[in-house]
Amino acid sequence: MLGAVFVLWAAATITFFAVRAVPGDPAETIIGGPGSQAGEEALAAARAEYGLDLPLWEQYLRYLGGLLSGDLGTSYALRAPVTEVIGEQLPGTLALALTALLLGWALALLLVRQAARGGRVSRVLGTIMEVTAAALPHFWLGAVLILVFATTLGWLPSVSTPDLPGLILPALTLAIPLAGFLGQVMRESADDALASTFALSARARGESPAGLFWRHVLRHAVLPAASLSGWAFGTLISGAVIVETLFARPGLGRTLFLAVQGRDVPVVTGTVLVVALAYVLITFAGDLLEMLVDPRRRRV
Amino acid sequence: MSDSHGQRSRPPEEAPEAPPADMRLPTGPNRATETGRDGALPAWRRMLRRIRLVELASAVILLLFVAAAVAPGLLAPGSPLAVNPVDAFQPPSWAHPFGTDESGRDVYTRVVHGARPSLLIGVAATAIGLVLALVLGAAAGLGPRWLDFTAGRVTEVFFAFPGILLALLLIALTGPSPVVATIAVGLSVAPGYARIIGGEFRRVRQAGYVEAAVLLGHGWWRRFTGHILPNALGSVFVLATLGLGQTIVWASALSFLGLGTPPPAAEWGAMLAAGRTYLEVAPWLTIAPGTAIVLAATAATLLGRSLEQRVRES
Amino acid sequence: TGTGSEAEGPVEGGTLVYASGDAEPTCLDPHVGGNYPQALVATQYLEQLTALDENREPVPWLAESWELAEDGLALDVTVRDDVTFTDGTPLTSEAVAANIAHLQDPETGSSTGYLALEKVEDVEEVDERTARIHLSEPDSALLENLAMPWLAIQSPAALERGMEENCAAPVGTGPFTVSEWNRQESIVLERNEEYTSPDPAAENTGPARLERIEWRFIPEAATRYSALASGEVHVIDNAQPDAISRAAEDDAIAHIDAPRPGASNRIELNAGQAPFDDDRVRTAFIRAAAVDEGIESLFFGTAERSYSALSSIERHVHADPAPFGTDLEEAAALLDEAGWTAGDDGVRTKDGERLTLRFPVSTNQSIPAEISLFEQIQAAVAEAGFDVQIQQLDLASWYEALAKNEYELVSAPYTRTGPDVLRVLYHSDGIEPAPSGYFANHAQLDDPQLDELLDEAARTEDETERGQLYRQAQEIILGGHYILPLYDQQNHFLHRAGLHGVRTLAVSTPTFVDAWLED
Amino acid sequence: MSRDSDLLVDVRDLHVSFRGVPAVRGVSLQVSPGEVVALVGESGSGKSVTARALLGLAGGTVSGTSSGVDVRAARLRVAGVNVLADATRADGTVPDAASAGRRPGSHGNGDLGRSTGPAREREPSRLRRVLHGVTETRGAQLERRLRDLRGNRVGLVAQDPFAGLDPLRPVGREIADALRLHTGLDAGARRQRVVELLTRAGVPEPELRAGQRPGELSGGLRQRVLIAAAIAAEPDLLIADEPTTALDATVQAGILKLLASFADEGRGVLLISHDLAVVAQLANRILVMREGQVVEEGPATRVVSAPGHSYTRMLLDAVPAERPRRAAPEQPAPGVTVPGPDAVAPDSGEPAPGEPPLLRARDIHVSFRLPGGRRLQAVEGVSAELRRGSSLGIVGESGSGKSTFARVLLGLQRPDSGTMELAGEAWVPGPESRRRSRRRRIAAVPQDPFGALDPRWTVGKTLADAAGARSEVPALLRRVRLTEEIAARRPRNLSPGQRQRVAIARALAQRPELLIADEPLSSLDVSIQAQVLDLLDELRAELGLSLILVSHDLGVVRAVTDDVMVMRDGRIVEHGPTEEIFSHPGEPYTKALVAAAPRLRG
Ligand SMILES: Nc1ncnc2c1ncn2[C@@H]1O[C@H](COP(=O)(O)OP(=O)(O)OP(=O)(O)O)[C@@H](O)[C@H]1O
Ligand SMILES: Nc1ncnc2c1ncn2[C@@H]1O[C@H](COP(=O)(O)OP(=O)(O)OP(=O)(O)O)[C@@H](O)[C@H]1O
Ligand SMILES: [Mg+2]
Ligand SMILES: [Mg+2]
Repeated sequence: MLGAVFVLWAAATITFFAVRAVPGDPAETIIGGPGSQAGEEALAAARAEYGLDLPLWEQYLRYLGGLLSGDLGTSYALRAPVTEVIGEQLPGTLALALTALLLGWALALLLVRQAARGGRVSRVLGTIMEVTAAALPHFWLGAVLILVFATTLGWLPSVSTPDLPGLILPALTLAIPLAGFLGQVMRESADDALASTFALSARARGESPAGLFWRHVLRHAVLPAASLSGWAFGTLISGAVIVETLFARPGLGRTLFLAVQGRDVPVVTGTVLVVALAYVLITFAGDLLEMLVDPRRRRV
Repeated sequence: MSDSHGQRSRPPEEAPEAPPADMRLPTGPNRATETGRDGALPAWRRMLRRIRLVELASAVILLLFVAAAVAPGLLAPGSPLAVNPVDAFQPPSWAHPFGTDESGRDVYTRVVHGARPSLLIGVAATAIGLVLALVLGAAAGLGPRWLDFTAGRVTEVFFAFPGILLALLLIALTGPSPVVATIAVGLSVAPGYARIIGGEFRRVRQAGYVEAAVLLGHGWWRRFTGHILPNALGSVFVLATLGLGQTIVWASALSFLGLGTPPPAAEWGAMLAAGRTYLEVAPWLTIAPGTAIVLAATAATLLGRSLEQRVRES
Repeated sequence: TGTGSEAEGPVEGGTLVYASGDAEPTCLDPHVGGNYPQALVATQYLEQLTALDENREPVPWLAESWELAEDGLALDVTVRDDVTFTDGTPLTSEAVAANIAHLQDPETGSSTGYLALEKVEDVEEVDERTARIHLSEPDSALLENLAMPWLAIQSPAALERGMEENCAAPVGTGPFTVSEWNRQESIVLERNEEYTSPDPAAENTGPARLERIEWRFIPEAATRYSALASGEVHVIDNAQPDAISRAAEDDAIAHIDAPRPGASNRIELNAGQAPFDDDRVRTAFIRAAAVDEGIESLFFGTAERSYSALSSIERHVHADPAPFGTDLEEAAALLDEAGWTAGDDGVRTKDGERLTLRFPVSTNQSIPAEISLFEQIQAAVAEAGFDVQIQQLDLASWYEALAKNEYELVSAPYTRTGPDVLRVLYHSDGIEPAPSGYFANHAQLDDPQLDELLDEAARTEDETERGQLYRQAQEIILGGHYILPLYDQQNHFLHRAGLHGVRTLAVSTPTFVDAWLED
Repeated sequence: MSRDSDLLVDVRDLHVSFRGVPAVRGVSLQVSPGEVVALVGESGSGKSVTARALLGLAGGTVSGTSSGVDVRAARLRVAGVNVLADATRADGTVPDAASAGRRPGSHGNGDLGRSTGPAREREPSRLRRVLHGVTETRGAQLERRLRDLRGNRVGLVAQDPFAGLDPLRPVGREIADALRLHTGLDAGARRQRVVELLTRAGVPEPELRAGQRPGELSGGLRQRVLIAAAIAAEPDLLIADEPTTALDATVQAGILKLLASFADEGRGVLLISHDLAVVAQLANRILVMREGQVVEEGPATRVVSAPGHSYTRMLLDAVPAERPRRAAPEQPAPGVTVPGPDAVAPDSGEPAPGEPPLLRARDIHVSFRLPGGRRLQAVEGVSAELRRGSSLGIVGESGSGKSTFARVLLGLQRPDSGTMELAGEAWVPGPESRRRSRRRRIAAVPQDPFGALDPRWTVGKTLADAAGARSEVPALLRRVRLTEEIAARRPRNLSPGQRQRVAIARALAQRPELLIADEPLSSLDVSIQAQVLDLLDELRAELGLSLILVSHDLGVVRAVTDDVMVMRDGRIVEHGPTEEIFSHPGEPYTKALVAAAPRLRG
């Protein structure tokens, strides 16, 4: 709990100062974006309104004070409370990231399962598939998926829509590379489990290869990957920047990207805070899963 | 210290005082093969026989890439930057095996010359990520409680940052360059690696053989380098070989956002990002560098895994 | 079958889906800031006092008529009496005064509109319908400028609401009203049923035929085109060259090429510092930079080479290919003469300095084809010994690089109505950065004779005389090798062939007053 | 004997090799219903591989991971099922023409299971595997038939109790799996049956244990869980590979009774053990294996009373209980350990009167948390003292806290309370840094040697690391009766007995003053046990080595230790000089223990 608060605080602080350290005047963002031709008066007015004329440490303290009362500040560019901006964008991104996470897991399991059942050739093929999947850039994969499933086949919309069909392509775009990575991570432990004496016991008990996989190997394979859920979520957010752009999906990733580009400090820090919070929650869920699977972790 | 000494006295194939026949256990792995079907072959042929096709193929591919990185001019004598607008968007042909790009540059030449910067990004970013992760992971997985706690928090803060944000901030701070992209990508993959490595350390440190080393009075460092690291390294290895492809691709995502390796450098990620504009009119623009990335990563992974398996099974 | 073939005439109703590739505006009120994406969408719900006819002469729109004082220091604008804003406020002279005041208020943070009203001192409400604009100096560009969406007339009552509300839903007199804004996704525009003020070129006199416009933001060009091709959207802007060439083969898709007014798309050479303070080096650069073939192949024949500082649609445009011929040998000779000697790695040096040209490129402003063209120029001039360093930057960093004078080459679009844009871009006043660091004279052209010509032109109401002055000015700019014109600022729209009646207005933004959809 | 078709196991000329290295060389073996057949023999002689081959699992687990295994036989039928074709398939092996030529075809009984054109048959299967990565349809059918065999008609108790259970699953689930696979019981019934089975296998508190994971159970408990899982589906044939190595005498007796009752019900038992006493008690027939071959076979009584082969004779002679205590008790008088202050110290010269004992543990308490928050008191107020040069045995039922106590002494388990001193200096509790410099004075042989060997290190490296010099490795290996060739191997490729000897060699390598050995001999055949025991005696004599020995094998304890401590439920129930306790056990529990110890004769 305390750890989580620390993480949130540190993330917000680092972001706050980092964005401020970046060249570019936030006041310009406030009055019409970088390169605005506004006069000194306009800039001064904007600075005063957002407290940018105060010393940095005072701005920081004010920001922290705001945080404590649940106020993430006001976006420079959007002129709306950050909580509102994020509140609008979060559900879409969460839906996307979680769908992709689940899909990625499912695909990874399929890959591992496939490799666990076959001989060496299929293992090599599996590895190739996994590495290939892990090395597919989101922007390329997404474009190809659009080309195939939207433009050519017309099965799915190319522009993301709020309904399920609109979610499929973006989620797949995120899930496939993730699956490749998870699959590779799982493979290692899956191999060890397959070669173990308890697997022999299970086989000697009459367990089928499939049963062996689902009842024994899977648990061992899932462990290292489960501990990665939080991190996977993080990469999904990074990936969301690209996927949301590609599929014209409203969401946090794009908000973040645009905010960094516009030096919109409150939105960047706010988004980081939310992502950090989501990370903490998902890691917690991943740890729970891990503990569920592996009682050895419970004691530590 | 005892290593040089150890090399000499290793496989006791011809032990001076062979144990009495009735004490002998089933013979070592080499012996039967020798007397068996391979018996007549010279040693090097026997070595070759054991090399698996996968290993061979992977090694050949990697060698090619390394050759391309070291001496690109040998494989592709032309200049990767030579534009020729008249020749733009040529599909693959004998003159241009991988076609030409939007400025009429030869894609084959660019892919070959791209090996060095791309592999450098891949290797360096992965190395940055891994080293950081090893430090964090070791602290978290092995250190005393307070260090575990601190490292754990640091990792988490790291994690909580979407990797792309780190990259964007860094680039905004210093301007885009391959070095910054490499560092940014390295930093953003580090937390994931740290997590895996930390978990692996935690698993290994509870192992019986680590206890055995404690019993021998070995200090932390010796236990770490002798047992914990090598045994945790399996997964690190996987990460490293995977990282090669992944980091190149992450860097290309920065190029997609217009923040990667500055044009017109022939770097695979940047080529991918630039070529995606013409996905439909000139698919070869992305297929060629994409295949290069995948091949390099796959070959590294397959070879690495295969070698690792050998070490484990020998 | 069915209704609404071209022959049968317009159909009522329907929802048009527009996909914009531009960045989503952060404020829908184009007074605030003032960039092109704002103009695009604001055209649908806001209108201006003047419009431009096919000769780009100002003609009445919301202003019924105007009269310039003898001394050119006051302009009486009379607004129409039959127009009300969509919040019910009637259009009066007070509205004109309130809008100009709003634009000039520093709190608004207007940049484009603010600059256009530089010479306006104050607005007097002569009567209910007549506003008298007092000027500090005669301003021949004012009526042209009033046609820009960034100076659109909004309901004074709505402006009172404060910035946040006004940004979310500005109130004007346009054919549509803002009904919903789902950030990062779409803006929903509903038909204004009481619409009475179509622009002078409109064929439709009443409310728009379309019931609703869904204004979507689809930043990725390929996705945008894919959505158009599959019929998910009806219009896309920022159509990329390859998409346009493909669309030409598709009967279901039509193309509108509407170059933006103002400046042409050009590379500016920073003459304010070495090495481009030397005319010979600039000339050498231009001699070495071959662009024609690149434009042909990269733009698939959709862009035409420009030899002018002004957009080809502007009045008084002067194009001259003569200064832009290419000749590598001449380039080499010029550089030799200027003291730049060839180095070992092909890059010339002088006093130990390499002939390095920093070229910051904003990824938000340059499309991939354009960046590729820059790369080709980079390769071409390398032959002559120039070392061009293209730096791709985000917009803020890009402005930062300019403000710090860390560039030798730059390509900056500038959209505005009328040739007065030359004054903004090449008057020596434009070298001095505004407090925000912004300055428009990137070529850092500091020529008193040019300044005089541009100032004079801005004061001159007589079109012929004005034309003369601008021509002379352009001759200086082109002849001095300060810029390398490439093509008009590209502004292509693709739309489903089933959509009819799309036109563009003063700054080449599309209007859908006349538009209708076959069903 | 009964007709061939009735045989539960019918194996003729079985050969198994790993990557060309033969492990089993021409074994023939029959088991009839109602019969207990024992496989005894040297460690590493191929007993376990033979047993696994009966289930088509010679190479270990599933296809793909165990390539390089070659199984061939003239006949391999188990419970009426021809395992052979399946065995080859399930292992993913495809015999190649070259090695087929070397197949010893000495048995000309015309039932050459795999020689009837296997190459023709298997070619497509490989092709398909390449294409689909799945076993071909026919192979799948056979695999299904084999699966019905495994667990249902044949139960296997795998050898290593420490690795035989999935560390991530409650042990009750493993047993329930066997029921799920082979009976129609519903979940509730299965749960109930699991408890019954655990009870039958002698597991106390079965409900609680069923919910625990292997890591929370002592070695003996795990072994009983494995037995329970093997008998769950009431198989016709039970293959028990060293089923009692981790069990104390009383529990062992119970298990042996269980096996006997199994045979009485008309089922077959194939028992693998190095404990000749156990074998003699139970088996009808004994096969003695050595280097992959059967060197002697015959009725149990005959083999035990009149061994034909020299190796068998050697085995019998080596049984510790049959030897006089202390084969060569040159000088050492028993160094009394039990807190009798007047005890005389042994060999290492007269200790100075005030010299503290080598080891003194006082009032050690250790507890573990159980699922559900309860605490288990694993060690409860145990004290012990050990004089330099003397030896202490710890016996007691499985789960009584012996290993835990030993781990406390080693400074590996932090006690809840209590202290231990090493030669008068504080040892436990305290930071590890304070122990480090003295670590080499105490060596340990852990109960789970496999887990204690770094899988990546060769045996040679492990030993050299402990000894500090590579040059000592060959000598160390010889001392524990391993060939030098073992030095180049990794633990994974050793049989349990080989691993255990490596663990012993490592402990000796550090030249300790005190050796704490937890079941060091459990996987060793008696001949090697005897040699190792002799070695320990030797070291005690030469170097004044002190010894704490945890063992179930009362014979061994009696042979080696001066004093003995009997533990039960974490407490000491009795302690005193070994001979005294064994000949006149005071407590009823000790009495039962001593009485239950199997004897070779009588
Ligand atoms: N999977 C394997 N790969 C390689 N060699 C193996 C494998 N399994 C067993 N062996 C070798 O085969 C031989 C016989 O092993 P096995 O396990 O059958 O011995 P054992 O008679 O059961 O010995 P112990 O009494 O020690 O259990 C040994 O030399 C062992 O090292
Ligand atoms: N890490 C642990 N967590 C929970 N319970 C444990 C743990 N380790 C041991 N126990 C329990 O403590 C008790 C004593 O275990 P210990 O291993 O000391 O027994 P043992 O006497 O060595 O038995 P065996 O002869 O079977 O090896 C057992 O009930 C065991 O289940
Ligand atoms: Mg065995
Ligand atoms: Mg124990």
